[in-house]
Amino acid sequence: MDWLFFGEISLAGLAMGGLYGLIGLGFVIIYKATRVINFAIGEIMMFAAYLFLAFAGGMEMSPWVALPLAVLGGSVLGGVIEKVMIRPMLGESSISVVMVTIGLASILVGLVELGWGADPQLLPEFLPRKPVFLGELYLAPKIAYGFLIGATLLLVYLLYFRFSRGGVALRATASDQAAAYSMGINVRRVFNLAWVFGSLAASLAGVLVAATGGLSPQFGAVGLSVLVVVIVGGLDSILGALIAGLFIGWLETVAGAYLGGQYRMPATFAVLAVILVLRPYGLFGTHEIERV
Amino acid sequence: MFKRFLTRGLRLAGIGSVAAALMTAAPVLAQDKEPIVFGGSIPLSGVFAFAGVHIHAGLTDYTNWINSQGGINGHPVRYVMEDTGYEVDRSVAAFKKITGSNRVPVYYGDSTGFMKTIASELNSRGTTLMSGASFATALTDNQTYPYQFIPGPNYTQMFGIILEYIAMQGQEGDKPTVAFVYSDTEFGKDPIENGKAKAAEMGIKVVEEIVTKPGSVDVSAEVLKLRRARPDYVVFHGYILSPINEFMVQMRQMGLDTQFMGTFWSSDKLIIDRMGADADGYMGVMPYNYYDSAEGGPMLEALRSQAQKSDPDAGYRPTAYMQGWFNAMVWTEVVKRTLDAGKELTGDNLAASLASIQDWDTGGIIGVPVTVRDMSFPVGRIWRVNAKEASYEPVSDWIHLN
Amino acid sequence: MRIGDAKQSYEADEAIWTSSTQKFWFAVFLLVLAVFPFVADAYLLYIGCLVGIAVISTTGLNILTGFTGLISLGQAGFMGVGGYTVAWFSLHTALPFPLTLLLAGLLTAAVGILVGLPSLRVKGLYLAIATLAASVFLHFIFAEWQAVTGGMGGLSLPPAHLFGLTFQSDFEMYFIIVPLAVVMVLAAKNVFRTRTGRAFIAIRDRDISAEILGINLLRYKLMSFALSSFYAGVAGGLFAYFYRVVTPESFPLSLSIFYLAAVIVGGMGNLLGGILGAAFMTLIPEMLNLLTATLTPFYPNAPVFMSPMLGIIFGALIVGFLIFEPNGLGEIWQRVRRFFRLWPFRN
Amino acid sequence: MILECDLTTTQAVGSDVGAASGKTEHNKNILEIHNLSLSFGGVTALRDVSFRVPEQGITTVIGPNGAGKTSMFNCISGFYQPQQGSIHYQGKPLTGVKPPARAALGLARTFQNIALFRGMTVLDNIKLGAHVHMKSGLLASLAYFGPARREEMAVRREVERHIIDFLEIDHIRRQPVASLPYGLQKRVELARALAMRPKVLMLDEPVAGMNREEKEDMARFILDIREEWDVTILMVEHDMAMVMDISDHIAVLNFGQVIAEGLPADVQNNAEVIEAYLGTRDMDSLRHKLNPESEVA
Repeated sequence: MDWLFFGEISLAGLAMGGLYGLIGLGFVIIYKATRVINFAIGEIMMFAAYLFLAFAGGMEMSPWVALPLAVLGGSVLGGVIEKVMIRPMLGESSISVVMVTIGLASILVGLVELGWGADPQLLPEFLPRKPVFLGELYLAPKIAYGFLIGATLLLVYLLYFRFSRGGVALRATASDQAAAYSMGINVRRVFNLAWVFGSLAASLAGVLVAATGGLSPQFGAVGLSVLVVVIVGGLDSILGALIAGLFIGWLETVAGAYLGGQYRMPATFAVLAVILVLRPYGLFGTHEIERV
Repeated sequence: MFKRFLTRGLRLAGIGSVAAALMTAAPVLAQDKEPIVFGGSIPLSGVFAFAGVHIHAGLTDYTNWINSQGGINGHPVRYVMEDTGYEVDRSVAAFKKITGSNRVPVYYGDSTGFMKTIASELNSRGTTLMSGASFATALTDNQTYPYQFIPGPNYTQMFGIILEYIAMQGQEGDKPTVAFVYSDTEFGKDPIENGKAKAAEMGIKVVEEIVTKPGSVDVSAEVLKLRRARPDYVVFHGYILSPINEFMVQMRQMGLDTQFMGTFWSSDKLIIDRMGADADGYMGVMPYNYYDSAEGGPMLEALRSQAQKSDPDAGYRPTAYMQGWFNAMVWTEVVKRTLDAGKELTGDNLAASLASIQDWDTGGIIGVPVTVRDMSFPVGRIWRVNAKEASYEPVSDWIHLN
Repeated sequence: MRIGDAKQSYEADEAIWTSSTQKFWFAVFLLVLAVFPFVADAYLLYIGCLVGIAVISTTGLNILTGFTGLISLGQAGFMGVGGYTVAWFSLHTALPFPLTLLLAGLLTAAVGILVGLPSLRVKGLYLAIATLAASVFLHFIFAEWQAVTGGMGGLSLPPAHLFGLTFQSDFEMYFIIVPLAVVMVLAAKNVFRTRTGRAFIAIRDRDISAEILGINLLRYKLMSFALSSFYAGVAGGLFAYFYRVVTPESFPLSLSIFYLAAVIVGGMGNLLGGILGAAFMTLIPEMLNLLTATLTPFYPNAPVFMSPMLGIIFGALIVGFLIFEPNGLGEIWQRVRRFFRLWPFRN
Repeated sequence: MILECDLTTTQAVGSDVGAASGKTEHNKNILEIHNLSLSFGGVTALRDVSFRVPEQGITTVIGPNGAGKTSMFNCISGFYQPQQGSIHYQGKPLTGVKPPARAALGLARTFQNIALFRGMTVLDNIKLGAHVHMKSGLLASLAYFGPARREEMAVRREVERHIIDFLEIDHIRRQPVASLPYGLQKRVELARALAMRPKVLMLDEPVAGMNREEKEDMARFILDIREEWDVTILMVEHDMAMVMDISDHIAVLNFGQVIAEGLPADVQNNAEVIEAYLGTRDMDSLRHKLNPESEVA
């Protein structure tokens, strides 16, 4: 066995997994606060990446201006989605709400095709091209720097949720909606904030992923991998999303490298199936007690 | 971006206005003869739309041109199409609708899936000859698909042309090595088995074989595999753009001097437009001359002037446009031969006319006279990207497989 | 309340059509279905067959998702199992189509039971994701099990046959698809007149209480999966006979979402709604094409700008129905009927 | 006819508690709970609970909110698995018997927060109760005509004659349950439990949230059911007036433990019970006790 090769593959996988963790975080924030499973997260990522393309490519802004703008655009989109589509569904069955997000995904794809056409696109380069070596291990620069940017946002998020007022409100709402409400927390605002923050994480990840792999209206399919991540980690566990993100990213890449690209999805979905049978609420998720 | 969006809209408006004009223009040209209908399931939307709009433009412009030349033996040509979204069931619906209300001797199919699906219906009708966007190897099987042909080499033949080119580049006794990178789709897997057999036959070693999803995927791990296999040539198949760019950029970052090549749909100018300087040196196999190539010929000139006339702002026309035009050219030739022989326009007669094509001069669309073999045109040429000129330049002679 | 609909017997009271007016209109409907292929052109006939297949599949998904409350993203995969089963038996045996379709249904039901097994432990969205995993695995099998499925290239199969007759054209296939659709919808209707159907609905409404009231959850959830996949398998089998080609790309995830959308737009837990939803969703692209054709003379690049609209309309329908009309077309239909029953005395 | 008979019973019970309960005290116990303990995580819901349910009687479990009464029911239904102890039904342990099987054995119940199936009509809800006594499988259901229809019609006849008429709900049988007022919903739930042909009918707060008239109706139905259906009734109820009126046997739960068990009169005078109810620990039940009419769901 070529351990150097294995090391490099693993590193590439983990770097990608870091981005999965970031998207997973966006997913979990929304789920924790609002109990909505957002099947459109891949399309929100895509939308932000197209915004970046518009700002940095079409309008020829500096990528470092375009990136925050695109991410901001993605978060605004999240907030609008919550207001327009999710809020009217309060109290409906979770199946219905999920279907709303599936419908939303289709709408976003249509809008993107309308605005940018169906052609495949490449984002303007904004990450350094110099190869990155960790000891002897080679790592593609895009994913290395992508990982760093993603990890930074992740850190900021974790600190924010730990210490800020908004973070506390979010956590309180997540743990007990009724109690949070009675404590004077504006639960509706928190719902909206959760969508904004969740979409923000997804948007940044979207731009970074599109920067490495390219962009097209089919980009949203990456959401499937994220779904695996959050189910394996546990829908309501931030830690779970991060660990599962790294693991799934690694597994996908290793399976792809050693077995072939057609094994990437089956490999991760096999893990998903095992988790569903053994620990349906995920590795780190909370098991809810049912009552009659 | 808004500017580009706008120009794109205008360009498309141009295509459309021609299509509309055609409805009214055709009867004027009619010389009291029954029009000949070119039918088409065209993917104006969906994953293949980037090509579909240009295929549509190519077919439209050709129709206008041939009508300006007096049609086919005095029969005016009418092009009737419907958007399919690149979905098989909608393509079939379009076929039924168009063939239901017209007599359609020739038809454009938008995907291999559609071509295979419609085959049984086509065979039992025996009225229509079909070609289209697909270069699938399977369609050259005349037993199963007697009424379908390929407007160029099939994918296996494209691999053959590429491998012949590669073999020619080897120093004496020292054959280059090659790696195949293809997408996990029907399209992607089409020529791989045959390609490996052909390589083995020619003594070219396939040192690595990589399957990926098409489109936006992270390929860092696959690049690492190629880094170890160190092929002299990497042949891409089953992609439009991504992840070809990422393979090329990352492998060059590693300091590898691998030569990258691709088949028809991976050899559009889109690659240069999107990748810029990174595309330099990329090679593709192409059966038609590029719109902006230095080559000439009466038909190529006609194409250029017609394209210019229909949309003066469009400038360069992509390979999909050439492909659409060439399809219509072959249809015209086949219909003409059948009419000249005094035969009815049936599937069998049209197929026989197609099979009779030998050393046909395409007027510069293809640089050499072509001969139909097994319902395909097994000819092509290797082109290389000159990023500075933003164009493909020929690096080989025309290779005509036997 | 209608006059004179008091019933003499419980049998009459529990019939599907409780008034002679209803019976009359159903007879008219059947007559229209029977006459349709003789008057329709090739295009309409093709669309008619497509709607028939969609009705069967939507009814199956409605049983599982609409009536039993188990959301499934695996419908396309299940249809694929049915399609490949029919293709394989047609290529390797001389079985006539009723048998191959039955085998397709049964094999798919077996796969459905297997996929449904986690349903006791996992619920709601987790189950949806389990079915998603199933569809990923099924797609992988279709693409990779070369010897049986023909790999990515798929399988081409001979036409359906029975007693020496072959069913090849759309006209001939219509007489397999549509009667089968009618029978299968009626059979589903029957299920919901009996204890089995009540158990499904009870599980959807309150699964824990249902269990305490004597309903074996696993048994009935699996039964619902089996029944639903049987319908999907038959629909997939018809799909195979209809197109005579099956490839892994014939059954993409988007098809599963299409059927879910048909169930939602039609009305979850409403069989009639499901039929309306299936027809409506199948016809949308065609209606859009029609609109595009109408617009093109005035607005020449209509095709290019109208095409992405399909995705937007598709999504907007899902979202719009869920928010504004959660009971779907079925409910709208009821309203229209009520209106006409009372008209002109009330408006 | 029914009306007459139950009014007299109520009065009799009301005036002389001892006489009403006396006749059932010798009967053997249909349900015996032995040393039952149940906890969720660190929270103990039931601690070493034992009591018995005499056959053919009306046994009521009372106790303040959160005393573990509903948990008790859930253990008997088989929905919760107690960590310790056993439940004997007709002399046999129920350990390991799944909820649906318990229903088939004759353990029927209603729920504290009405658990009707909102997507079904009243009639279908009631018929669902007969589920365990029906046999049609999937194939018979698909075909309908034949065994399935025969069975459905038999159940329909039974439900119409013995339950819908009896509980006076014929006028609503076609209505979806969601549209019914609270009191009627409770009655439909009772009807559904009766369709299960119970041997033990477990009623979880059957009159909670009802007005006086509805409560009286419900009490009358309960007594009639006991008389006409040969059923043992096990009930959880807060309404002390009604409990004392119709119960033959009472068990008092507090903080997951049985603190008293016996005839209504005995329990009423038990010091610990008075402490539990009148002590300041549970304002809620005190309010119920002092002013039972004001209770709202």
